[in-house]
Amino acid sequence: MKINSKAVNICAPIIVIILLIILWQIICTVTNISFHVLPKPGEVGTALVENFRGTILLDTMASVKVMLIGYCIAVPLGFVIAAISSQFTLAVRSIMPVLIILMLTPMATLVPIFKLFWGVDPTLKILIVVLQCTPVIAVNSLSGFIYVPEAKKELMRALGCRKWESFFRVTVPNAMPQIFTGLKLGCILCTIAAMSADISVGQGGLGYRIQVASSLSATDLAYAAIVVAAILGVALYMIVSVIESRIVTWK
Amino acid sequence: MEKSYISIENVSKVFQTRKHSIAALKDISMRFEKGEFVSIVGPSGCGKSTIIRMVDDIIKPTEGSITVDGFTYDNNVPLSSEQIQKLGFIFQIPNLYPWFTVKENVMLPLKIYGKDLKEYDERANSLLDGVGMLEYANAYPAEISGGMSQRIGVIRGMIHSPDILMMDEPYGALDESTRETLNMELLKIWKDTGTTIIFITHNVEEAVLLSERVYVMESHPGRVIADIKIDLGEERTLDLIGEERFGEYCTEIENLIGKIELAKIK
Amino acid sequence: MSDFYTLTGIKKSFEGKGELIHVLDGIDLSIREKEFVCIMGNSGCGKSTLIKIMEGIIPRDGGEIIFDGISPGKQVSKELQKKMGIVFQGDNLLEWLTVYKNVELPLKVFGQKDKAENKAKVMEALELVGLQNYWDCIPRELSGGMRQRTSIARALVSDPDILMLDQPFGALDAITRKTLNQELLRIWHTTQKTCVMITNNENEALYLGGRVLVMSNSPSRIVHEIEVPLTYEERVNNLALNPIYLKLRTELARIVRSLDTPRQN
Amino acid sequence: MENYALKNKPIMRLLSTGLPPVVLIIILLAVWQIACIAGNIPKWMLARPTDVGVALTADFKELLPDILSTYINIIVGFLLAVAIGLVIAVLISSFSLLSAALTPLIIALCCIPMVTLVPMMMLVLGTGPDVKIIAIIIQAFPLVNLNSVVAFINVNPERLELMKSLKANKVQTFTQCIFPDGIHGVFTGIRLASIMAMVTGVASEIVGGKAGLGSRIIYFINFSKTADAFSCIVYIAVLGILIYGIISIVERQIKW
Repeated sequence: MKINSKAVNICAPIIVIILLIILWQIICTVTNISFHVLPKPGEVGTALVENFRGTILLDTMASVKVMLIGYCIAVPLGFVIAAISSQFTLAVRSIMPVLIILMLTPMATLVPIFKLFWGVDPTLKILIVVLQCTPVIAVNSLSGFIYVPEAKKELMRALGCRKWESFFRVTVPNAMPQIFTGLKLGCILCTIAAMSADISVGQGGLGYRIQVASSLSATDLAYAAIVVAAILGVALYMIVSVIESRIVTWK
Repeated sequence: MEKSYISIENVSKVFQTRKHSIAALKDISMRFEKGEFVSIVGPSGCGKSTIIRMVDDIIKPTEGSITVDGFTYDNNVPLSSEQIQKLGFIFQIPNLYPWFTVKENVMLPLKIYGKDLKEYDERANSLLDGVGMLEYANAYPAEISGGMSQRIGVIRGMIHSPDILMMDEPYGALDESTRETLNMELLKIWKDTGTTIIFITHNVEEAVLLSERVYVMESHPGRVIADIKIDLGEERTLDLIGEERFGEYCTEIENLIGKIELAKIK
Repeated sequence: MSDFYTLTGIKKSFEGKGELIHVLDGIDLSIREKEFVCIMGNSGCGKSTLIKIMEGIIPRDGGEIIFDGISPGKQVSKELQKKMGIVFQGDNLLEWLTVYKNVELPLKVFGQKDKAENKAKVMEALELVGLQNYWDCIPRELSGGMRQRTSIARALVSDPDILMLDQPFGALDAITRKTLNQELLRIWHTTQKTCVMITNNENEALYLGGRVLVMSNSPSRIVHEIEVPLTYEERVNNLALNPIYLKLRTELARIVRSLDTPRQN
Repeated sequence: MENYALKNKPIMRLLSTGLPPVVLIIILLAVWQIACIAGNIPKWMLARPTDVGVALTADFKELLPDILSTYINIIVGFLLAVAIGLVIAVLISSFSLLSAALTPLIIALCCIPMVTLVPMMMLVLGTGPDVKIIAIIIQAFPLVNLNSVVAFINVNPERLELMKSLKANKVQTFTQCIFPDGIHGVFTGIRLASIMAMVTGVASEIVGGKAGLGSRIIYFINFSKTADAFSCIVYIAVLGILIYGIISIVERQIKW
């Protein structure tokens, strides 16, 4: 008989997570791997609870600040770049490849160089996040703006619509699914960029905490920070997906 | 009375959706003799496409039974490959696979049935030539027009020379002149091969022109409301359209389908 | 009655693979006010191009348009576009807008801000096509017939002087098509708008049209014209048995078939 | 207005697509050069394009082992990610229970920054290249998987119905209909995975690796050889263009 699919969709993943934790527990106990290499889930749990008030909360706040500010700059910036360049065919043909190259170049490589320029400064992390997310959002939005069905362009021409009005009435809504692909990718890259910037630049943040904890072989604290970083990444992705399901209702 | 070649006995079908269940077909009984050309006509949503999908064993009925050439379909007994190859299905949208050439599309059923393709190569070429499509054998579906892909869809349905040909509004999307040429081609194929043809269409004129018998159906829920014998003689040609009796059959069927008020359109 | 809309010597050619393809080669036609004219022709004869030129969607290479006494420049001007209601080949609705917002679109684009007035106009147009209680559905939730009726409502909302339809029912099944034909005739009869419709279906052209023009294959011109002297009452009740209609239909079928064989389709 | 004579000669077409981006890049480099000279920014702080050009040719030999190590690690990691992503996608799209259980986890997996795990993995696996490869695989395979599953599930219903009417078995249906129909969705996934592979690969090198261009950048910066550091970034960007370019070329071979 067909299990009610709603229930299956919720508890199946939970069951799998529980199985993974049990597996993790079994590996640790069976191979009695040393604490410094792979702590038991229980130990990570306790480390998370103990240190939550103190270090982990502070680092989380620092990382969240960097991620959100960086992301909230990258989204409009990417959108505007795509919007302006979509109006001129020459601009599209020249800017798109450059954006793709920027998208493919990991911005973490610039961290050591910028450190020379600015010294060790937290705003550097925000710059890295912006540089990593903007190209992805711009590329996806632009490819959404370029492809507008011919019939819809004709509709706007038939109504004698001005360029920018038809851009906002037809081109943007039509490109919404593509824009959200860029936004979801952006938030994945945002987490990665923020964490690697933390590790290279230091000055607080979850990435930095992981680096320090692992060098002091306080691996339970390090894993606790990793779990929080993972939750941050997933949370940001979920928020963007929920917003998408609200806006893109017609697909 | 002796069972006919294909018989559908008091079949009903209820589609379950999350919110509610739709009674698509209610107590349908139909029979088709061997080598007969029968059309099924009715408004969209009367379940005619569901019926031929049941004969082709794609959809299972909720109640009632379907017997084809003496074999009654049974939910847990899969059809033997010999029975499967008796059935040929032709879709409204030709849906040729763009990743195969025209000829590969035509040979697809043989590949699925595990036949030796070389054996049928000659037959494929002669069928393609029959409709003037041999020169397009190695072309890709993207390069041919709507009318041409419809012809390929028909040939694909009959490449394994099935005994029964089920056609779901094959020429619905074509303009008048192409549809008429393809109708004549279909009649020629039907005469040469003697296959049993079940022809679904919206177009009353097309049904009257082509078939020996017309089942008329109504929607909400799908029910058979008439089984009309069309005797306009063996030779069916396009100039039949102007004739008096042809017009009468069309009006009779159109009135049967009835004045559909505005709110009821699907 | 004065000629309301006249085209003289309309020419149009497109760039094919490296050379120019002439599609329209001097189209002349004139439409009187409140008249329903159907234009027929084989696929590829340029009838869609012609109506897109009349709608001001694509520029014409040569020839003159005189619309209600004014002759627009190369590009049909914005004021004239306000006077035209256009129904496209596909229903061409904006999937993300509700039926109400789709129908309201022309009013918004023409800058009519007054909410209450817009609401009245939109609901009136929706009542005309019988979709008043579907106003908050989105196109995905509607059937093909209902979507096309929404686009007819959208064309009527700005109370245009002329209605232009480019094979509006081409993609619909025969029975929905017949019903929408009946409805379009009723709307034309009640609103007395001038209508120009492109179609490839002979029955539809004779059922709706006061005059049926037939275009030759490209480079095309208007080669035949059939007057359809049937009143609204005659058209509405069982036209299929009307002798004039049957005679005209066989004649129109003969004309369309007599056009030299079109490209292999 | 594009004049059509230009369009259909192949060299002209290549020029008309290749030229604009190259011109833009040259302009950007010129602006960068002038800004450095005008603002007389010291060489160690921000290298000038000309110095980077010199550095590119000068230490190519010296950097070769690092270039090879980064290129091989990222390419191997990327290819494995594509393979794993595809295999799991095939499994998921044929068993709906598996999809309900694994898909949410895979979505979560692709949001987790693998770069944070690099220090941990190094404790276990040492500082060899396999840490980077594993990080790339875990970060990149979900994107291939998710896009492929979406493509396989949303197969064109009419084409699927043809397979049903021919009573094709699961394998035939997949090879003849589902996979070819979803191939473009798979390539979208592969393109996105290449971005993740590049970002994660280089980030792991910077965060902890010993060999590879990422760590060489830090080495050069410590000796304030900024020009050489930039040359490493150029080599990394070239790898990105290579992978992305090859994917697009392969996808263009698909006729449908």
